[in-house]
Amino acid sequence: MKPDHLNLPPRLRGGRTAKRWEGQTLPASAPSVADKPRHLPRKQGRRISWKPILSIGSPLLLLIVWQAVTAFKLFPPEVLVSPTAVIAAFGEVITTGELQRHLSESLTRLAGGFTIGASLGLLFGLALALSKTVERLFGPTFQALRQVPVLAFIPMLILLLGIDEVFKIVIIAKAAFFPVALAAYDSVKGVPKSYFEVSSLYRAPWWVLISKILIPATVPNILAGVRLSLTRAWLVLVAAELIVADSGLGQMMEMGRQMFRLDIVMVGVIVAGVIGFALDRLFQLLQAHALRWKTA
Amino acid sequence: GEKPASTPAAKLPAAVTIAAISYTYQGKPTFNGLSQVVINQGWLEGELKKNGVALNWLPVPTSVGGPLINEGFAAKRIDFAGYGDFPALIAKSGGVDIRAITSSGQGNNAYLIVRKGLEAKSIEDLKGKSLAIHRGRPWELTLAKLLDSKGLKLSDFKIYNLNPQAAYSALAAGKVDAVFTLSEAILQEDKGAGTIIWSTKSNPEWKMRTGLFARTEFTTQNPELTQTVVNAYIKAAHWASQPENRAAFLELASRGNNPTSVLERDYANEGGDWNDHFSPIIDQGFVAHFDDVSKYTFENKLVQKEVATRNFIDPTFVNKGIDELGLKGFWKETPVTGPVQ
Amino acid sequence: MTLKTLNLNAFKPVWLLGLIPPVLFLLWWDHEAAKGGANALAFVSLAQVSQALADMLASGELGLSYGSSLGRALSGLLIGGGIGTLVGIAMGLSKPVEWAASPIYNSFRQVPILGWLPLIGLWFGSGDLSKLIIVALSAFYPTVLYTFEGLKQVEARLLDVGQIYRLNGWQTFWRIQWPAALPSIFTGLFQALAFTWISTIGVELLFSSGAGLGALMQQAQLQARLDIVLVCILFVGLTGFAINFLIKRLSQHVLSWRSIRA
Amino acid sequence: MDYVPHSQIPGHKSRQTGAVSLKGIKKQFNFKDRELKVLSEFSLDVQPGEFVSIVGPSGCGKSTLLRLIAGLDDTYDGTITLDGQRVAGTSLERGLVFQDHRLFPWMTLEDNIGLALTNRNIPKDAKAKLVADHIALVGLKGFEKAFPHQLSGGMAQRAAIARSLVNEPKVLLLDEPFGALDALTRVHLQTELQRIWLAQGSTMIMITHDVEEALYLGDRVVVMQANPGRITHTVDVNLPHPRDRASPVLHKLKDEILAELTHVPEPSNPVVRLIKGDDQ
Amino acid sequence: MDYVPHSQIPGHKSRQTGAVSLKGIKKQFNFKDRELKVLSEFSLDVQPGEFVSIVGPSGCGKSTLLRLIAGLDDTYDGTITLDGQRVAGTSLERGLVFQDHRLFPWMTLEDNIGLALTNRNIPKDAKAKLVADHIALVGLKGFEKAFPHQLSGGMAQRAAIARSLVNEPKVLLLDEPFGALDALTRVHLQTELQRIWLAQGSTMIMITHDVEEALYLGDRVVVMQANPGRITHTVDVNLPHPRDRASPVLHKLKDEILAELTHVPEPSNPVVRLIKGDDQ
Ligand SMILES: Nc1ncnc2c1ncn2[C@@H]1O[C@H](COP(=O)(O)OP(=O)(O)OP(=O)(O)O)[C@@H](O)[C@H]1O
Ligand SMILES: Nc1ncnc2c1ncn2[C@@H]1O[C@H](COP(=O)(O)OP(=O)(O)OP(=O)(O)O)[C@@H](O)[C@H]1O
Ligand SMILES: [Mg+2]
Ligand SMILES: [Mg+2]
Repeated sequence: MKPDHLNLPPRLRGGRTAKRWEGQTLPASAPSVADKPRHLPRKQGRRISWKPILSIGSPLLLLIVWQAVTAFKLFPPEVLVSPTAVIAAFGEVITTGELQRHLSESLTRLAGGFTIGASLGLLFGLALALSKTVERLFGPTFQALRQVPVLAFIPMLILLLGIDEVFKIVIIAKAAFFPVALAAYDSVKGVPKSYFEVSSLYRAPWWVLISKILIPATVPNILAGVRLSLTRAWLVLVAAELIVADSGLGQMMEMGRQMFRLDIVMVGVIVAGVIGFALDRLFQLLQAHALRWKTA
Repeated sequence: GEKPASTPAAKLPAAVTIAAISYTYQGKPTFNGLSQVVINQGWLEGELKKNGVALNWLPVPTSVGGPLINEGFAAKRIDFAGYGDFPALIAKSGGVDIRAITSSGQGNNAYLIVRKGLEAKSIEDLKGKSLAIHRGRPWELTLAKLLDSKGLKLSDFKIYNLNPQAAYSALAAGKVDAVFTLSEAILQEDKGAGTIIWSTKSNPEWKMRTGLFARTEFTTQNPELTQTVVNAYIKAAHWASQPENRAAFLELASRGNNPTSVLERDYANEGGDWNDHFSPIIDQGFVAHFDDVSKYTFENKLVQKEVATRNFIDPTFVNKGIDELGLKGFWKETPVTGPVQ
Repeated sequence: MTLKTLNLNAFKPVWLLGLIPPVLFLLWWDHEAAKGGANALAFVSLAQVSQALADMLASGELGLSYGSSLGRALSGLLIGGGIGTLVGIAMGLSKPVEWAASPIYNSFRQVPILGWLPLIGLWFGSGDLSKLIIVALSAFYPTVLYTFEGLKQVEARLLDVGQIYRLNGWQTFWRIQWPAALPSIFTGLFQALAFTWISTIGVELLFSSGAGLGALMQQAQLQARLDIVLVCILFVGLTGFAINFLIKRLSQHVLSWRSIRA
Repeated sequence: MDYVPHSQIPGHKSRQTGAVSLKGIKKQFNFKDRELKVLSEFSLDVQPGEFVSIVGPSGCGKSTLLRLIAGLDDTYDGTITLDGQRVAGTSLERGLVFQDHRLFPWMTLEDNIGLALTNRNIPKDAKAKLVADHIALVGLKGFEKAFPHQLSGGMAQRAAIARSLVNEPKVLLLDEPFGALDALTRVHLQTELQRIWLAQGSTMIMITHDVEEALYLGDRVVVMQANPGRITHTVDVNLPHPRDRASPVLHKLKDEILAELTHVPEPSNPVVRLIKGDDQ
Repeated sequence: MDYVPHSQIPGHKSRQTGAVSLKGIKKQFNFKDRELKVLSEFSLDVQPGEFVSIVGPSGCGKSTLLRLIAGLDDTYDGTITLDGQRVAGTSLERGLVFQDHRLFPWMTLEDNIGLALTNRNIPKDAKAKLVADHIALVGLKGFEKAFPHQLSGGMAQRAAIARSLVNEPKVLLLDEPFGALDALTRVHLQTELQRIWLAQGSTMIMITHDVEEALYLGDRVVVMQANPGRITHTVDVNLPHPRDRASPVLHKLKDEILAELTHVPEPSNPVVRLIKGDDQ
């Protein structure tokens, strides 16, 4: 190689270090030909990995602020319980076995209702997006019905379904159904025509069209719908447990509130948040897996 | 609501906030019981205004009334609240310093209604059957007393924890055999959903009691204001107690969940005079009831700390108010003087 | 697909097809109501419902409650959706913001509103402000999620073009990322719309009582006035449908560049 | 036609800037856990105002090379300089016509071309005029308001060419710009490109699969081979511009390059080997 | 090479089916409130097993035409028949190579090609073999697991060709299939295409901008003009296959067609008029 006539600092010269110059200021005598690079410096080597720091740091910070606020009694301790009190309450409901019982009840209901609701929602949303007839027949009803709270139909549902588990599962399934159906409908509607054309050219049967083309093409949006539907299912589960149940996380929280045990309510909040978060992470991993093709 | 000033007496708070169970009537909140009478009379607002103090009403829906009021007391967002015995006790036990300063009369009836077609004459007949109740609500205590008296336990039934709306549907649909609830049971009976087989009319001592509760800090810092509020409630009780106002009062009350016809029957066959329904006096019965409730809730681990009623009931304001308003002897009961022993 | 062969599309004013399911439903409903007995408590006759509708309209009760709920739903949608979009943009554009915000966002999202009630009551009272906060929160969650996802999906090959023409951060966002994410953002908006309606009704039961369809419905249920409940449902559903329709029109206009199946 | 020359610089190669120099470029992709060597020890010096054509087999790394020069990718070894300055990031001085058109589907043709001028300090109406002129230049008058999905393949490619030209970059990198064009349009645009190049004295590096085109336009034709991508041959075309397409010199050179391209490469090149082997 | 011929039918044009007939085709697009006439009174009869090349200016409606034949668009006037049957919707009998590759970005190369076989009743391993053979055919061995964004432009185009061939359609429609390919790969794939055509006796309609290619492969070359798209000229190439690229007949025909293509069209053709006008 010819001697470097560029008068650049050594680390800016060729070789393996090539990728390092980005984001560095070049010497005044050798102004960069580019306008200033606009990207985050992608430095190699001893760089700090901010991701874990930030993603663990931010909840931690929140916790510290919470503890501080309660320690200084900025709010009445009966209402804003401190993290330590929550931990104590947590220990209490664990040792009495109450939490485990409520949680397993809730999770069973959630699993049933959510699975049924989300999968039916996916199918219905796809049918709505793919068939003009289905869309014309059910579109308006769907759009109106998805805005109506299930709360309003409780007398009818009780009459039809009774008040046992079926009732709760149906309510949760209904809640999970709509966000997924909408997400599937809306994002499949947005799939470029060219994809349909290729599929039609090879006369791909509808299940291939759906599983190999439409779903991959809309993974992020449909999964976002599934994630929302999980949130809603959680929410409605708790609400349903308020209406008819003796057990479940929602019931635990509601009783906690009735009994002015806000520490127990907070335990419920945290458990619900953590479990929801974990389930949500699961979907994110699923999404990352489904979107390998973007980064592979 | 505004927080009251921390320095006593000299500085009055900008506003007094009273929370009470309310309903929505023609798109606007209508309060339950005497609070609406207080509002209609307008006397309290005028009195407070003279002192430059505003009056705020906080309407709370019945289904979440207890928790909302308790949290409001804890956050010092409300100063007074009219609500039930059980939630107030829970707050007190949970460290919120409040006390009962008037009674709202003899209390509310609870009913046991069984579904159509079920041959049950008494609670004993329901053994092994399904029974719906909304757990944690004040009338659960009444049920507990009823069961105790018959040597029964909750586990003798298939208990469904249902909120009232759901419970009535389930009853009508025959999905539960019985519901234990408040006066709406009469309405359900009228609609043909079931038959009432028991009520507190046969055991008035088990009725759920309500009263006006106040934040202790507020009452000690603003005794005059507190007295004004209490007087307003005594005046309202006085108005409601007069037989010629019966119809008007029932009309007000019918803006809630129950039509007048139901209320009439709820108030019927109670023995005693119409005016005794609204006695504000904190009498032996009232105190005994709270003693009882306090013991029961603690023994059944519904609350963590036992509440000493003597710190919880303060009849001084109501006694003074009755004197001031010249209403001594208007209501029959004998007032308790001084803290309960 | 197979239904396509059912030549229903030849049916002329095709939008009338959409009326079939609700009409069938209503017929079934009236049939059930006519059976009497326990059914009469869960199903009321349509005649009763129309009577209730007329009464409520005449008394002005419906107008008042409806107006109040509609106002709450729309302002919640506007506030929650607006802030949600901004947060979604911040998370979508900046990795550090994403890393810091996403664990908190994703776990808070999962907490049932019930858990927040005491704290919201503590901080904001139990009046209209708290109701609005919860309604806005329900619009906030979906908009964040969809805005974020939409921005994440922007193709690198298109960003390359922006780089070639040296678009600055704002230009890149406004000319490339935003339009590319817009379809997804609209999906979020549609989701948010339903959530705000549902939470508007729900929140009226959780905080101080006052005007609102939710309060009306709750009380009607206790009074066993199913006719009133149904009138409320009708209004909730139809309004949701109408707003949905308007947003759909807007999206069709804004997204007219897409080459999608008709 | 009212097309106005881009710049007022008269004569050819009056600019003294626009020298592109690549030294020892190595580039690889991680591909299914193995490394795919795409460019290896690639070096090339382009004079200011020179027109270099690049020809080479499919997949030999031509597009990758242009991306590196454009500054879209900086994960490589070696140095790339423009007028002695190390290339870092993109710059308006270096224009690029992508192999696929990459028009933004949500912008009209007009807006797509206007995008290239976003960061140029020109009055609004001058911008509009520039855009209109370039739309006319590539024969798309009447389609100003069309969205990309309403254009034919060739029309989209022409729009992409217009977008890169409107900016008058010092160095223009073209990745098979005329691939989807019919003979007539192609000849027209070749002529236009040459005229603009002569007028502006800009440096051009063009990838093409049409050897004739490479020779007609290029001062030099660089022949690449694959696995890894490298220069195997460089042909200087010492004819003045504009040239006669029928010139026998060009014909001779064409045969030479085609022979070079179709010469059976060493077995390290699986792509071409398979193709040859196939040709039973 | 282990490539196995697609079908066992020996000899050329043994199939008696594959006749495509277009009669009075009119096609227009609604474009900004005005109608854009794209095809007008277009008629063409293609014999079973014939190879027809289509050349014409950019935007004259060639791709639109192929889409109509493929059955992707049915909003047109006139009739299109295959063996006397009116064409309705798509069919595995009519294959199409799109002008843009249209590989699915989330599928590997292998899966993209395999997609064409979803509806074919062949055992799984036979399918896998077919796919592998066709990947080899287009010289993409080693890239089976690559995603489309990891392929170069020409590689993606070759993958698209493989996808359309794997299916052995009775009628194959090709929209500039070799546009992005270098000379060598192009020649190889032309040869392969011809071999497959001869072996299968299928009908082929190919759009190309390379007149030489059109003549080398086609039994007939159809020359189109734009605004509206119509046939202005048809050239029969009465030479046996495979042909000698250097044949003087082909050269003569090429000059004829190029002359036709570059002939100044009537003024109703704005696109080409502008382009000509530009060429000062
Ligand atoms: N993002 C990527 N990841 C992995 N491999 C890649 C990527 N981009 C390109 N390649 C590989 O790099 C090689 C060169 O690609 P490039 O696009 O530069 O080829 P090319 O010379 O432009 O070919 P063509 O003439 O077909 O466009 C190819 O083998 C391709 O598979
Ligand atoms: N979806 C569409 N909407 C409106 N106009 C369209 C649409 N598709 C194509 N066109 C127009 O139809 C005309 C013919 O397009 P087509 O793609 O058939 O051209 P082509 O002959 O294939 O050209 P090229 O050689 O450039 O690919 C063009 O003017 C184009 O603008
Ligand atoms: Mg390339
Ligand atoms: Mg085309």
